Amino acid sequence: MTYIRKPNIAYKGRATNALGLTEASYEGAMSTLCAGCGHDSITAAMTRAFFELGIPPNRAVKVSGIGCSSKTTAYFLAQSHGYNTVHGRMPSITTGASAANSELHYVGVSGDGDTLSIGLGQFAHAIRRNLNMLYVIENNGVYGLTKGQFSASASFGAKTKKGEVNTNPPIDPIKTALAMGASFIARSFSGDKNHLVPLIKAGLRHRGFALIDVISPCVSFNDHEDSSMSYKYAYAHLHTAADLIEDKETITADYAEGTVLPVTMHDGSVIHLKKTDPDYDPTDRARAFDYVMRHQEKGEILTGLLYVDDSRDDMHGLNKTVSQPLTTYDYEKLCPGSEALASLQKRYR
Amino acid sequence: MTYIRKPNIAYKGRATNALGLTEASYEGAMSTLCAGCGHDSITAAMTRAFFELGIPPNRAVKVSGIGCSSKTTAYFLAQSHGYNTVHGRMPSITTGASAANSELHYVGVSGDGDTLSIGLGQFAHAIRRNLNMLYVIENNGVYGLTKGQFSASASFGAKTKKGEVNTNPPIDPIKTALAMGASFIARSFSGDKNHLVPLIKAGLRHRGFALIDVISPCVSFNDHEDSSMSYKYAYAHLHTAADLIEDKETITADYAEGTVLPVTMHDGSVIHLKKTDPDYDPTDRARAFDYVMRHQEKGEILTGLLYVDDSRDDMHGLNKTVSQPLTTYDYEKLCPGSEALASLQKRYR
Amino acid sequence: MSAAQGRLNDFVVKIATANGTGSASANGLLLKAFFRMGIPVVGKNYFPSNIQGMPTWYEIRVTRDGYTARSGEVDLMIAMNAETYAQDIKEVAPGGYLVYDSTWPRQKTLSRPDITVIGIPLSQMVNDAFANARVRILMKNMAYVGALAALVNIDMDVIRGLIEEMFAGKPKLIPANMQAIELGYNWVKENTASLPLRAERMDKTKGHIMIDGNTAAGLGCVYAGATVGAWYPITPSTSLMDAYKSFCAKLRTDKETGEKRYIIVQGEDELSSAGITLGAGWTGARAFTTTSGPGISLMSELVGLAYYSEVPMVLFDIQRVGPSTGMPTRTQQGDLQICAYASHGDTKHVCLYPADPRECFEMAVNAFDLAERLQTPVFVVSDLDVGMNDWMVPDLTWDDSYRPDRGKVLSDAELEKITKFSRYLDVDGDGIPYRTLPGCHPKGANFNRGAGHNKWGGRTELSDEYQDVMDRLLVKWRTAATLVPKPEIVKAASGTNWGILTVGSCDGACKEALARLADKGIAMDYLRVKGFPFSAEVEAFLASHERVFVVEQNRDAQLRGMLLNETEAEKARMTSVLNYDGMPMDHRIIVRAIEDAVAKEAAA
Amino acid sequence: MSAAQGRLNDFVVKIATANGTGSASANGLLLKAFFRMGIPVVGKNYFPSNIQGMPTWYEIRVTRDGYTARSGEVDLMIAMNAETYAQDIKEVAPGGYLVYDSTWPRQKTLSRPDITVIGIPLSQMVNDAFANARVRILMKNMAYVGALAALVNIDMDVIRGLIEEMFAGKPKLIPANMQAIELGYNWVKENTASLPLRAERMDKTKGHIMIDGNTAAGLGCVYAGATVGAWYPITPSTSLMDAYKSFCAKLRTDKETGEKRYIIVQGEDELSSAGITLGAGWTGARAFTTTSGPGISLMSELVGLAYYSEVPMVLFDIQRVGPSTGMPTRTQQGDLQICAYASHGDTKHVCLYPADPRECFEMAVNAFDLAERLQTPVFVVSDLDVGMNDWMVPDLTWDDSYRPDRGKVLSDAELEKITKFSRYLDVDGDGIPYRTLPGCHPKGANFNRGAGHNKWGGRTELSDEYQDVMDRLLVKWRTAATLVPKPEIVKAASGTNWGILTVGSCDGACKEALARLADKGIAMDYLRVKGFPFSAEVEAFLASHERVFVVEQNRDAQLRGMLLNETEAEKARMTSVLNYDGMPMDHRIIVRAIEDAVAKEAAA
Ligand SMILES: Cc1ncc(C[n+]2csc(CCOP(=O)(O)OP(=O)(O)O)c2C)c(N)n1
Ligand SMILES: Cc1ncc(C[n+]2csc(CCOP(=O)(O)OP(=O)(O)O)c2C)c(N)n1
Ligand code: SF4
Ligand code: SF4
Ligand SMILES: [Mg+2]
Ligand SMILES: [Mg+2]
Repeated sequence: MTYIRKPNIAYKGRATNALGLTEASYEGAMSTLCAGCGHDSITAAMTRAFFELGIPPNRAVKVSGIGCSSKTTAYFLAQSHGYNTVHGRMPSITTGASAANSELHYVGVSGDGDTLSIGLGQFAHAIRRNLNMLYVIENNGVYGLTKGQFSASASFGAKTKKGEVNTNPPIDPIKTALAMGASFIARSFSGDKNHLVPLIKAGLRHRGFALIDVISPCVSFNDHEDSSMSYKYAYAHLHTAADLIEDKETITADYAEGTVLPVTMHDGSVIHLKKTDPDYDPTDRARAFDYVMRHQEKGEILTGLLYVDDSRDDMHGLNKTVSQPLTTYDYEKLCPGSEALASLQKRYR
Repeated sequence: MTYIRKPNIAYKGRATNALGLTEASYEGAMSTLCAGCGHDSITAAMTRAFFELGIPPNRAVKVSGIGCSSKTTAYFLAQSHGYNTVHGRMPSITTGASAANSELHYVGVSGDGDTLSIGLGQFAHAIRRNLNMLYVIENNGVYGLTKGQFSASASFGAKTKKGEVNTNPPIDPIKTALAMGASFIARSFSGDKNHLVPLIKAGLRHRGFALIDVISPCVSFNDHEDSSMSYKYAYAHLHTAADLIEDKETITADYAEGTVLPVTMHDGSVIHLKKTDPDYDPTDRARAFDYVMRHQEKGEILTGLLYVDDSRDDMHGLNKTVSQPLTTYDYEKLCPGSEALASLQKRYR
Repeated sequence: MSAAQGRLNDFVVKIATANGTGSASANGLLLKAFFRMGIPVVGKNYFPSNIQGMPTWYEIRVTRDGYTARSGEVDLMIAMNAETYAQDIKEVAPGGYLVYDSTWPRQKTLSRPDITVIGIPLSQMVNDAFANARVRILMKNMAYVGALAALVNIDMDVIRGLIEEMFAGKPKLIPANMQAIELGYNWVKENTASLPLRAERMDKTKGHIMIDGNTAAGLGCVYAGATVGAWYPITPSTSLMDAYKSFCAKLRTDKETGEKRYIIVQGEDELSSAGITLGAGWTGARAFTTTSGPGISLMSELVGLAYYSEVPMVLFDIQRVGPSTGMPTRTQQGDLQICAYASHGDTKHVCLYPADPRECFEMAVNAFDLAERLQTPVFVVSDLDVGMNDWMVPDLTWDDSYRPDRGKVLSDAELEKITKFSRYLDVDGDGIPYRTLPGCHPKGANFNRGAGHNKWGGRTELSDEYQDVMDRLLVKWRTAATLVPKPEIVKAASGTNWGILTVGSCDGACKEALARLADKGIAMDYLRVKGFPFSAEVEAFLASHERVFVVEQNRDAQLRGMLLNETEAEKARMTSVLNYDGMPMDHRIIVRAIEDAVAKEAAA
Repeated sequence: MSAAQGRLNDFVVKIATANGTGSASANGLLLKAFFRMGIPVVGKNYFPSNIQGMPTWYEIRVTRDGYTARSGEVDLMIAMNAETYAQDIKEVAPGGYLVYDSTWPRQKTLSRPDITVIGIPLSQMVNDAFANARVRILMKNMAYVGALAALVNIDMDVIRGLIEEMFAGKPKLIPANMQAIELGYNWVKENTASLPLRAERMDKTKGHIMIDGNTAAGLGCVYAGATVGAWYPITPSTSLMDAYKSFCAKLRTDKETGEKRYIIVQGEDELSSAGITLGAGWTGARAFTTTSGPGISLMSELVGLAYYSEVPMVLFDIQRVGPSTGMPTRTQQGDLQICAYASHGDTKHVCLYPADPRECFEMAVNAFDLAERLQTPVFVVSDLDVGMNDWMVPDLTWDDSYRPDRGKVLSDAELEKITKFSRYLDVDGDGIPYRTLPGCHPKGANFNRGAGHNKWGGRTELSDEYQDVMDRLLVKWRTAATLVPKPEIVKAASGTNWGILTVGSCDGACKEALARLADKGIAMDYLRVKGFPFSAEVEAFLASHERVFVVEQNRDAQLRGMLLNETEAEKARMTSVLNYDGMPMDHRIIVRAIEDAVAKEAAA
């Protein structure tokens, strides 16, 4: 990978990753979002996660829909291909991209409007196919780019700045993903980079559909008092169900019995979950659903890796596609040729 | 309601309902479906339920999408308005109809393809608005009208007649509805009219969104051996969680303690649920989800009224719409008139 | 025309700021100030698809002659945004002026000998006077208001009046704002002379209002008696439903109970909002949806269902720059053809084309009458320029004797009488069948479908039965041509067989072009299409003019294409004048095109 | 022409049965029997949108002259469906024949003096011979096969051969089927004379196959090297993806591992299948989707994204009768304009129009080359008639030297060399920019968007940068006109300045009409459009013919509209000949229209 562009001016120190790249090689264009927007913190976490995993930037692909959140794919991984598509269709376009080239790392960035309103059907069916991708919802409870209407994730009774009240119950991406059978389901908060970065890394390593619902306050339209998506509310109501422990050294006796859950990934490697609640089991879908609901009833925002099953086949596994990416297949291996054509026409006589 | 057309030839005996109508007044055109199609039994159950409830036929409205299932709205309630719309859009069109006239009884008929594939987003958002309607999915695991492709409700590993294998996990309407927050969730089987009719009646009486997922075998494309949606499979794997008890007389001591659950409807009336499993609670969403999953894991088809909450406001209640249907409102009460227009223009100077 | 001469009440001021700095209210205040001085104005907002930080511009044309388009020139640039300084200084007309914040040095390289540059230490003055950071940002806006007032001689009493209204709710803020305004005002008075660009009271705005088309259209929906609004947010249509909502909150909500005589449903997407509108229309409500290009694409299938099953619905398309996401905050007329022909198969749709906010109000009402009379979708095809910019129009008026035309809906009483109801029979020969509403007398029960049907309303796969209905829809189409609003026609003073034909927001620029051309001795007749299908007058105009310039704001000459498809006019007669760069049309483009043509004719 | 005279190898048999009774295989067998006797045939299937029980018809035209359209007349009706007996007997041409099952009495009222009615106790004979109910139903079909064989003199050895192939898998069934066939055959031989409608071996089918267009197109996708197929089931397009799937199962699946060198994704709807196709095309696969009208409406927004962000994708639209759900099992050309202009804003799309299955095969391949060369969506606009009916066409052939044209894709090696990659620069002056694929050398990294962008690929809201790209797309459009297949042109024997211009499945009927008109001394030139944008030859044909009859299968003259929009041709030259009742075009409609025109000319 010698040809990855090195940053001219090296800042943030000279720290380099396995590929000898600094974090700057994973950055993107200047953000045009509002100062303080939660989305920008997620962008930073993305940069960090790809840097730490040492994924060659040009092996990553960014796809997004439409919205402030969807714009952020331009703000990280400048050396990756990106596609800022149309509203709500990121899942299908990523499905096609992955169908064509199974080898690249696909990260889809979406918003609560982009995913839970116009894109709900595509979101659900990408889950159903266990599409091998990281799907990040930058969830702020409003339509930011269209100036603050309620989205489907706005909580019942929520008020806009202007005092309008939301009369619809929310659609919860976590419960939805649990019901649709997703194989990796996490929630985090844009304000907590240390919590978010490990989740992004785990999601990228997961084979199949990895969802991270990130609460990401909109400072322009949904960060006021009595908003349940504000920084203030989030900090006050976060409840971590299960943290990812980064370096194995720290997994020592100082964790109470049963609080550390090792999860084996398809590549044989193991990630360790530190559970705050011993009898919480992130491998039991029904119990996860129950657990999430109980905490919601208390008005808490449950974060962490809430459900994981890394044993399932992804779309290509289920389809039995050749491992070599279809885009790199020689035409000669795809075209049956003139003789085959002649013989197969016999049955049409 | 003297003007309801009486059937010329009265068959099925002379039995009449509260309106003095025979069941024939609730029938529709001849079905053009395949002989033995499960959908036709649901049509019969619809006819019976509306007849027994004594709803004036012209106060009912039938809306459907596209599919064999969606065709059935033509086969009952000939004296009601019906709209066979386009694929997957029945929920939004019914939302508009209900928005315009809150007084009519809306029944939406759909298929597993119409609802769980192309229509999933609209289905979920109709639930979210707690639209006051009965929503029936005639679920056969395939696209009947397009000749038997797998639908999103086909179980993992299911085989077509030709031996093709389904590689995708199913989307379960029940779990989906639970996750989306539906207020009335039931499942039944087209082969069991006695079970289905009371559910349809309860669904029609429910204020808000009432879902009935009816397993309805497709004899042409999905009734073969090793189909998990065949009559044979259904009969063998049905498990009733909670039955509706029609006449209150039968509610006597002969039911074990705690097995009969009275549910109060918004109109004050009470329906009685006979639970087969005492510690099953159809008013606890999380436990319902768990219960449904446990039985699915056993390959059972759980039927009955699985979740109910009749206390919630429907779309109009949430919107605070006037009770009088908007369609019948006098224009005079809607137009502010010339004086108002003159005065409100002051701020534009 | 050089900027400096005889510019009394006739000049353009453009203000360059950054998005989210609160300059909007300052700019609106300036616009209103001229208006209250009795001088006709045009306000155009060029904003980015962004919430905070990106460059944004507001352009005020002061026009004693009451033109309604942009002039295309900038006489005075208030360059508050260093980021766009280079671009802004370029745009000033020769002999024009530029004001910048001299608190910070500007790039010398960007100086222009042919304009006058005035540096005012706005930030410095404001920072000296105010402590709080956010307040400083806002007050800087007020400071340039004051400076401009002094430069072009705006009446300070008028400004004070506006400030007092603006802060009627928080009177405490009035002194600070006036102080900021005076900072700018006084600096100019003390340090520089006022400009030849001068404002002076006149009497040309009485009986007029300043309003945007979306607000007017929303109000029109209220007056039309629309009760169901279904939408999905999208720029530049959002403010239309917002307006409907706030008017209804005031005018359609029971004071005591808070009960609403309307319902607005924010759909989960445009397929949903179209479906809701269609379902409500089918059930008998006056229902509408508001969207822009991408939404129209998504609604296509349902529009086809409404056309073929003959259900009324009203769709507002506030056009923006396409294709795809395009430039959501720029204007274009790129959806003319998709609105006219949306959906697969043989479909044609009734369209109305407002040219200003007053027509938005009137056509909104008309759209519901036509949709119910014709039992078909009706598009109100507006655009960002008409919908979101500030237009001076005559007061909106209302005839209290107006009653909605609900079209051919059979009552229960009528149903009692008839023996059998047939949904798609052409009883009256106008191609319009009778319909019934859900909940009606059972005799009127009807099963509607998007699948093949015959004239009795039954399902069919028989060729002749199918074709019979399709042909009757063409009869209805011809009826529609007699019902849509007739075009606006302006005859040249002297007879001519050349004409300009246009649609919607090109109107102002065309009329200004007519005047300029007349000055140069080029006489042109004028026709502005107001509806589709085209009425007989359009056909006649085309037939009676040997050369017609078709002016529109899209790349592919979509209006011309529709004229080719739907009229007898031959191609050779029609010359396209196109502008599709996202800026509102201005007369110079039209004048240039026609002068070139004249020159060619002469050469030939 | 009367039915009875000189009908050797020139007549039409129509078989009326009920859906789901297994008659399809019997009818296919009959078609093949004629074909194997060396006689050209045309097979048309008129089936309902239903799975079981509704009426269905199969029409076999035996045509020694090798015409490819339906004749529009029925010489021999096999009326097996009592439900449609009345309609079926009406349809028989004067002097023709009708066979019915005399086991049950027919309605006497429906007799016709001008035709010969033959009652054969088919059910009775079959019921006597076979016990099982389902078997009886199937054998009744075989019985009418035998009867027809005797009536028109089909070679029984050919039939036996076909039966043996049909049941090669289950040889046990052969005797029973032959027995049933002989029941019908012998009854006719014993009880009636064979008809003047006679089949006799000839030698006109060698080097030909009988195939439907969807099968051929699916095969074309395999040969084109398409690896990603995304779809959502819809009649009449479903069989195209089914064909691709079964060919891939055979030809693209590793014998040992079972690994697939292709992937087919059944989307949850058409928005999804379009998105999948687009995403795969963007990533560098040859990807396609198959749909029909309603799907095109739903795909519009994504097609616009592909057009503007310049991503290759191939869409097969197998047209059916619209609008809306319309008649899903009837044919029409009602999507010509939506395919050409799908989506909001200024958009135009490349289209190919196959006229028969062989062209479906060839154009499928061509579509991928054009999509990648031009970096844009390409529609293969077929219809139910071409796609699902049985056509006799010359063998499909393949040039093994063919290699896909991947267009201007920069390799890593090329990227290494360049200093900076700009996505939308018109380097070559043909309007086609260079692209890179995800995963490429980082220098080629590109951020694609449907929002406004400049020629370097950056986001823009600047007028000139936006317009620059829009104008370059027009340059690309002109390039496309030089790359699409040239029209088929047939000159009349004698010179003429009248012509017929048509598209797609009208071809056969037009050519038959040309022959009939020539018989009557009316000479006409012929042009069939094969691609959009129209190539220079189309322009030339229109320019060189004073009168052109534009033949198409839709109500609104959509092809004519496109010609008006995109060529110089004047309206007055073009006369529409339209057929849109859902039945495939037949020559009589065209002949009548042109004869009328000739008459009018004479009168004038
Ligand atoms: C088809 C379509 N409909 C509507 C829009 C307008 N639109 C742009 S962004 C957006 C919502 C974005 O909300 P979300 O996904 O939550 O992103 P956020 O801005 O909140 O980060 C909408 C409705 C569009 N671009 N396309
Ligand atoms: C937009 C659109 N896409 C596809 C179709 C074709 N189509 C008709 S019915 C159907 C599926 C029906 O399946 P389901 O809803 O399960 O009904 P069923 O026939 O099984 O009762 C499809 C895909 C269509 N009519 N419209
Ligand atoms: S509007 Fe909200 S979501 Fe959008 S950039 Fe600003 S803060 Fe972020
Ligand atoms: S195909 Fe299947 S679903 Fe359709 S009518 Fe026949 S049995 Fe019923
Ligand atoms: Mg959001
Ligand atoms: Mg189904």
